[in-house]
Amino acid sequence: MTIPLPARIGLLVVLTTGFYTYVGQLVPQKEVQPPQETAIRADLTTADMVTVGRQIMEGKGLCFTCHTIGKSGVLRFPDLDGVASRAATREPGLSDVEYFAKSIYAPDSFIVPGFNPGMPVINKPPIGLTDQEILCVIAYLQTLGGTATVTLQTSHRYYTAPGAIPPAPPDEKAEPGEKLPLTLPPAQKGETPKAPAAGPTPGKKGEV
Amino acid sequence: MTARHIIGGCAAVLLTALGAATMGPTVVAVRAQGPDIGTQAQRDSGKTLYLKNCSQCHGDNGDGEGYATPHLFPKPRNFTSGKFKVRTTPNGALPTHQDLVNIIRRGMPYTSMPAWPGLSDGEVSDLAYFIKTFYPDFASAEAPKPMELPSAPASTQASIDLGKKLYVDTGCVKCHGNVGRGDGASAPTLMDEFGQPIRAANLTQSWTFRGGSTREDIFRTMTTGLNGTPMPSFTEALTVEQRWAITDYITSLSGSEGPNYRNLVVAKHVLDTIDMAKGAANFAAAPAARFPIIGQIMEPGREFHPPVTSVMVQAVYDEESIAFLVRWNDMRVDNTGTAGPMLPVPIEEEAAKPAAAPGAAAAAAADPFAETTTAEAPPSEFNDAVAIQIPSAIPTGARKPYFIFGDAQSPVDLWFFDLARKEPIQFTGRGSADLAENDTGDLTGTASYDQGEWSVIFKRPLRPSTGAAFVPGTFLPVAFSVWDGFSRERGNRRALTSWYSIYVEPEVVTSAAAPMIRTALIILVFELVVVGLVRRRYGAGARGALGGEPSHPAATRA
Amino acid sequence: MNIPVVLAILVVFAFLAFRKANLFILALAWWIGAFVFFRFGFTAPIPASVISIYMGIVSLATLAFVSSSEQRREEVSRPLLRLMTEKRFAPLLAATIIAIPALAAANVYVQMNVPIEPPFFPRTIHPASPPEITVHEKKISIDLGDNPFRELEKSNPQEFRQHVENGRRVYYQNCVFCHGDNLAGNGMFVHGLDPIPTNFADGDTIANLRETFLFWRASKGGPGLPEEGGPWNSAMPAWEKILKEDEIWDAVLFLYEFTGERPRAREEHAQ
Amino acid sequence: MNGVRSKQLLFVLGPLTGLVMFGAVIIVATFLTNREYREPDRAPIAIVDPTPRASGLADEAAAADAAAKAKPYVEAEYRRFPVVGSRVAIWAVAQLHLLFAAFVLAVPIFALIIEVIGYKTGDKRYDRLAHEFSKLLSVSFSLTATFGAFLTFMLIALYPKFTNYLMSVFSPTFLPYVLLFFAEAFFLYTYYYGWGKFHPLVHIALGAGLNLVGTGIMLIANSWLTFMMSPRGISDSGALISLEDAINNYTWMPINVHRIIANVAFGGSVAAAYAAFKFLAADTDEERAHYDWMGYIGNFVAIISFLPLPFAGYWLAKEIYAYSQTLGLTMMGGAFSWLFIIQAVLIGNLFLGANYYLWLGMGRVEGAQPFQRFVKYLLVAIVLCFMIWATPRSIIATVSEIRAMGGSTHPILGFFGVMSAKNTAVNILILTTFMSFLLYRRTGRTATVSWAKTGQAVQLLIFGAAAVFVIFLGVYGYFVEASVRIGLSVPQVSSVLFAMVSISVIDIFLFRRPKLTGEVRWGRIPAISQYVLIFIAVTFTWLMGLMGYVRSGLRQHWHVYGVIRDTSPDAFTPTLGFATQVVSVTVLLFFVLIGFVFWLASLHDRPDFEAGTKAS
Repeated sequence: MTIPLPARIGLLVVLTTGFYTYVGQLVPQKEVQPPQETAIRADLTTADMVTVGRQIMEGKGLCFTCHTIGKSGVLRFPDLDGVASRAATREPGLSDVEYFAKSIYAPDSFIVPGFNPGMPVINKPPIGLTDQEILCVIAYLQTLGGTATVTLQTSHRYYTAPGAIPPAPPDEKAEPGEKLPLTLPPAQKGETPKAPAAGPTPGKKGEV
Repeated sequence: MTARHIIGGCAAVLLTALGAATMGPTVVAVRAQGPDIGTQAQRDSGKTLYLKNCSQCHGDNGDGEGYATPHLFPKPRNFTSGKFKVRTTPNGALPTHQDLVNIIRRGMPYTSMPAWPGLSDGEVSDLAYFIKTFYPDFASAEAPKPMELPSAPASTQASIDLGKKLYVDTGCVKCHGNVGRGDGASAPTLMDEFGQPIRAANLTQSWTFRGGSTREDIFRTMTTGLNGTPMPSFTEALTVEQRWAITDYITSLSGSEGPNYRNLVVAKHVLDTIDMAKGAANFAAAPAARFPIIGQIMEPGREFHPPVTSVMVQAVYDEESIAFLVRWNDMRVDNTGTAGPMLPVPIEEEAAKPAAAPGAAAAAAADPFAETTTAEAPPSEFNDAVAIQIPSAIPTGARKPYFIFGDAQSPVDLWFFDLARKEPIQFTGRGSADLAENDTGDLTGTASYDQGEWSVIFKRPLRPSTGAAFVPGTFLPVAFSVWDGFSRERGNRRALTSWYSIYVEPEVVTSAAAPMIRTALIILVFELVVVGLVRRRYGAGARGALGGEPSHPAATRA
Repeated sequence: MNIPVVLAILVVFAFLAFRKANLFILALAWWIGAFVFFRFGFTAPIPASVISIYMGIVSLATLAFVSSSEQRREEVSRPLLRLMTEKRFAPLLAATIIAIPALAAANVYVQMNVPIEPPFFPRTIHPASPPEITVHEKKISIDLGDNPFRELEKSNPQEFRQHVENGRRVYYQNCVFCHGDNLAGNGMFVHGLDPIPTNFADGDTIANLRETFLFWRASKGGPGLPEEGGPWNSAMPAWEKILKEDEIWDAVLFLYEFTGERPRAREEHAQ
Repeated sequence: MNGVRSKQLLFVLGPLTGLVMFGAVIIVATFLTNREYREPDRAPIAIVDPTPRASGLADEAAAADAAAKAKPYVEAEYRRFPVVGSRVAIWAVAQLHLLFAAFVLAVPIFALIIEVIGYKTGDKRYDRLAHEFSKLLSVSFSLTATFGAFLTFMLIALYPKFTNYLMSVFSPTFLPYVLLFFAEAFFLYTYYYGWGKFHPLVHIALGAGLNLVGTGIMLIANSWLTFMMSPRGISDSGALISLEDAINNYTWMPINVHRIIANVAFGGSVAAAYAAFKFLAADTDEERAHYDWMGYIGNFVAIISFLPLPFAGYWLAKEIYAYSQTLGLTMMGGAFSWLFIIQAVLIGNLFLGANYYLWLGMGRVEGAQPFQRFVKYLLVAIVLCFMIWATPRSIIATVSEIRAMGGSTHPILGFFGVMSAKNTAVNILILTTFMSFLLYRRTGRTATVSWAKTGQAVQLLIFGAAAVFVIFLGVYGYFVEASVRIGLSVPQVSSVLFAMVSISVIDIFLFRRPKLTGEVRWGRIPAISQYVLIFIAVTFTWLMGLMGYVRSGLRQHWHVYGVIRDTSPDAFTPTLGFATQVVSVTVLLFFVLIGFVFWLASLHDRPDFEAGTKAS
């Protein structure tokens, strides 16, 4: 009873591919869904923003691909543990919110000593968080060693378009406009915001 | 060769250790002549150790009035009274030096007296010498002689039966209760000689015995009594054999040596619909998990020493609902007052004496065996109660609600059962100060009390109208609270567990038999094919090539 | 490394080498030896998933080695062929044929009956503190502050002793139930707690922490832990609800005094 | 004299012609595509003719227009492929196309190398080998083209919007691509059918041209797919700014180099598998000897070109990081990190298989016994490296195991999970395999040069020094910060490359005129070795499929990373288990088709039907 050669070779090929497929089944099986657009309602409280911010960091923001919380040893990226306690004093003249905003909108402008530049700009594709989403992330970051203070109305000077108005709350029907005062960012270089205040938000939801 | 050497060496070491162990008591016995109070240096060394380690509870003057005393129950020993509970000496006598050393070494389970394994033998001995200075009789009298404690006969069914009879006849039931759960008629009124309330030991939980849980320990306690407590010596009332018989009976009550605490209760699927009328019979198939209970000492209104030390939990589910059976021991039913998870507890009460029947028990303490209890303990102001707590929503990731009634972000559902009522009600908790009744009508329950044990059944739909669903094959955090009305527990003053898990075991647990047989058969067939092929090719009948390479004939081996 | 196991393996191999064992036996010994080494040779056990990867590699390598030359193939196959073909080995062969599937079936049984364990979530034991906390309406800087009574140690030892003594009282009235009489984290309620209370007497933990950190942990407790600190499982009370600020500082003094540790000094800012 | 010069001239001219043609094609194409579109000249529209018929026609047209307006044309974003879905369909077809394309590119490289060796050494065997192997070309070429066409149709049908976008960016490259395809066909058929019909040098020149054109085709196709991964030369909204930048994007060059090297290795391994098949099917010792030798050569080419492949991989990974940190970390730390454990298993198997084949091969040389005793040390080194490489970074463990380990990182294995250990392991693996080659080279020969002892000592010293240096850097990596550690792989790689080159050079001189102590008896090798060759070929193919998946899957929910988002139902990244299943199915399909190609090629050797019947 000899097996014909082509059958033997066929068997070998099937067994080999089968073995590799089997190896492939042994590793953790994780399906990565495309990020969900987190709906940010205008009436989010700061506590809600913390929760949403955490979700964004875990999901769409991809933050935990690089950053860790509460890990020590040789790190490739700064650990975010207690980051809020350092943020306010990192750069002179920047409050903690502004420091966070700057690190997210212009990540290479300040590099934590001992690390290499490498963080992508978060408000541009491929990650492309909206301004509101970034505010939520900042809210969560503030809880790491501090207390969240930002609201959806908080303004800072690093919005998507320099000199543009800060994000209007996306759902203006839910709340009358005057209840959500639009805080203008500190005017930079004497520029005055040109966009009409009631115009579309700088948030790019759905566009990317 | 090496193995033999190793075994030999081990044996030698073991023998030496055994020898040393058996010689120890002999040395002590020899020394026990005249007052055994050590040298001045030993007592001084003991004093230093005492002031650092012991005086916080036992007081600088040994009077049992240390910093911690107000919150402790049982109270720390007052060394100036000369009354020591755990001894080998006759009732009323002072302990031997070794008795003191032993108790320092081992501590007292389920009290605030810890074991001190970190101290050296010399240090423990020095401490014992120093403790003796608090009571002058140690120095003046002869060193106390230990009683003769005969070695134990084997425990038999006959001795257990005899013990059971003697247990009733001798009057143990009066304090310890019919089945030993410490729920005897006079149990609520017991007082010790210091005027403090005292509880009869729960004989079904041998691991909580203060003097140790071995048969020798139990026998010794019955022989010597516990000085200063209502527990007398039975040397006169009972013969040695009778005491061993009772010991055997008591040992048989616990069922296991330790509490075997678990961190998980498995809910089994049952085919029959859960019928509340059937009571505990619904839970015959479900394994029981014992969870440790601790006092709620985290939020104001603290309970430092809850009388309940553990709960037994079982769970089953059918197509519609899930049911929990929660059981715990309680010496008395309290259902004449109020109960509630939010009742206020004045902060002053934290340091007050533990529940006692004020002025009731002096007589009882004098004679716990009196035929008629002179003073019934007054009815309690608060009711017994129990609660099961689960998160209001199935937690994602590591984040769970705070284990004390939840927190603002993550609320919990509290299934609260005031045992004076018919049905449990549901609360939603967002912290111990923020509880709200939120009864959806989903929850039903029954409670019964028998021989010192509460059995409470909670039943709820698997998928309720609101709240977390129980999904087969998943884990859900679960926690328990127990209030003992007699101990004035209500509101935050209660006994609780931290989070444990309930696992809802899927209805069909795949049997291992089929995969086992399949695996074995596949391998067997494979083996037979291989052996068959090999035999065909290389067997006696077919001496052929060995390697089978087409290109070169392999050498055949004859 | 588990030295006895490693030694035992070495002894077995020395013995085999001394006896000039057959390659088949040697290969078997290598395989089993590798398994025993991976499974039992480490004090921190290697997870089963990794062991299976390693054993897969060892199996491949062993097979490759025994078949890598004519002589080796011959040496390995001889005992096997004899076992399978010679009559006098028939009982042994039968036993082997039955034993292997039986063992495999037993393995399947064991694999299917591992006890259920609740999910486990790791936590950061000493999470980062906030820069500042508010206790009894007073702002206390965790980063820059210090125990207000620490300086008394030098300036006024007598008053310092009083603070320590007060801390001792506070400890034994409040903390002893969990952290234990000897501060070793083994109080009478320990069996009901997870995570277990901190052991202050291990000569390591509090020596690495600043007093303000301890103050933060004591005053804000488990509910005040940041997200990563194993949220909401810790039974550490928020002592600010019960104790005064001074009492907490005193208790912190006592912890160091009793254990003989020194608190970690504040690190001077670089630059 | 004249003949030789003309030969040399031809040898130079061949590639030159190829180059010139390539350039010409590009220029023509650019010219054609850059031409402005002009309306063709037409006669002016006829003067209006006011007849009823015309108005009727106008009415009709208006009605048709209205109807058309009522149902406007909506451009489909996606269409669904039946049963398996669009993604899997595209995946499988693209994978098959790529495998055949790799094969079609690899075979000429391999054949050309062999032919040149044959020409230089005058050994007729090489020529025969090259010819025999290029028999497989024509069928595979048409299969490649078929799959390519299929792929294009599927792209247009299933992903119209995305395909339109790619066309809008890359349309100028399409014409050169097609023209090159014609050139490829020309060279391929002349190369194969002209075997032995031209002067050898002319023929070699044709081969060189074939390779050049083939590479050109690959470069263009690579520009499309690398653009999808690391787009460049476009505006924020995706409009083309510079075609040059779009082609020469971050990952283009590394992918080109990686693919060329991998193609050589792939060609070698498939040649070896072909030889193995023929060996096993052979009837005569002579045939066996020939195919044993062919398998050896194929495997040699495969493994030698495989050795630098990890370095090319590093370069690619570095460029990916350089392009986008997010992309890099998705690859190494995110969803794909476990894929590299599977890759480790495959590459470990490749190394083990290659070494094993060499050790088995020692059996065909007389007097190889003394070298056999080194085998176990080499094996131990390979096993250790393999283990380190396959140790996962984040270990899968149960709760009780984590508790027993004292945390989720193992105190010892934790060290093996990080880059320092992995780099060291792969470098040592490469060194060890190189050592196996060296040992094999020594079987049956003794060096006779006067400095033989010294030379061997120096070789050993270099080898040892390289190994020690690599390990030292690996250990050192644990004590320095990340930026330094990443840089350490460069000295590691260069020391290994230096060791390999210098040892080879010494070896060549060392064995100038060796004393032959044993003869190489081709064909005397156990059958299992041939199965190992097939196993290596399958593993190679599978590895290509797997790495293709990472490259493509890295984009996750983007068609063009950061520019065009994938909003189809297949936008999610599947599990690794599913991916390996798809890879396996395509690899099996490939081998079925390759089997068919082999069979077709073998028809050549059979006697013609008529001749056969006449003979019988």
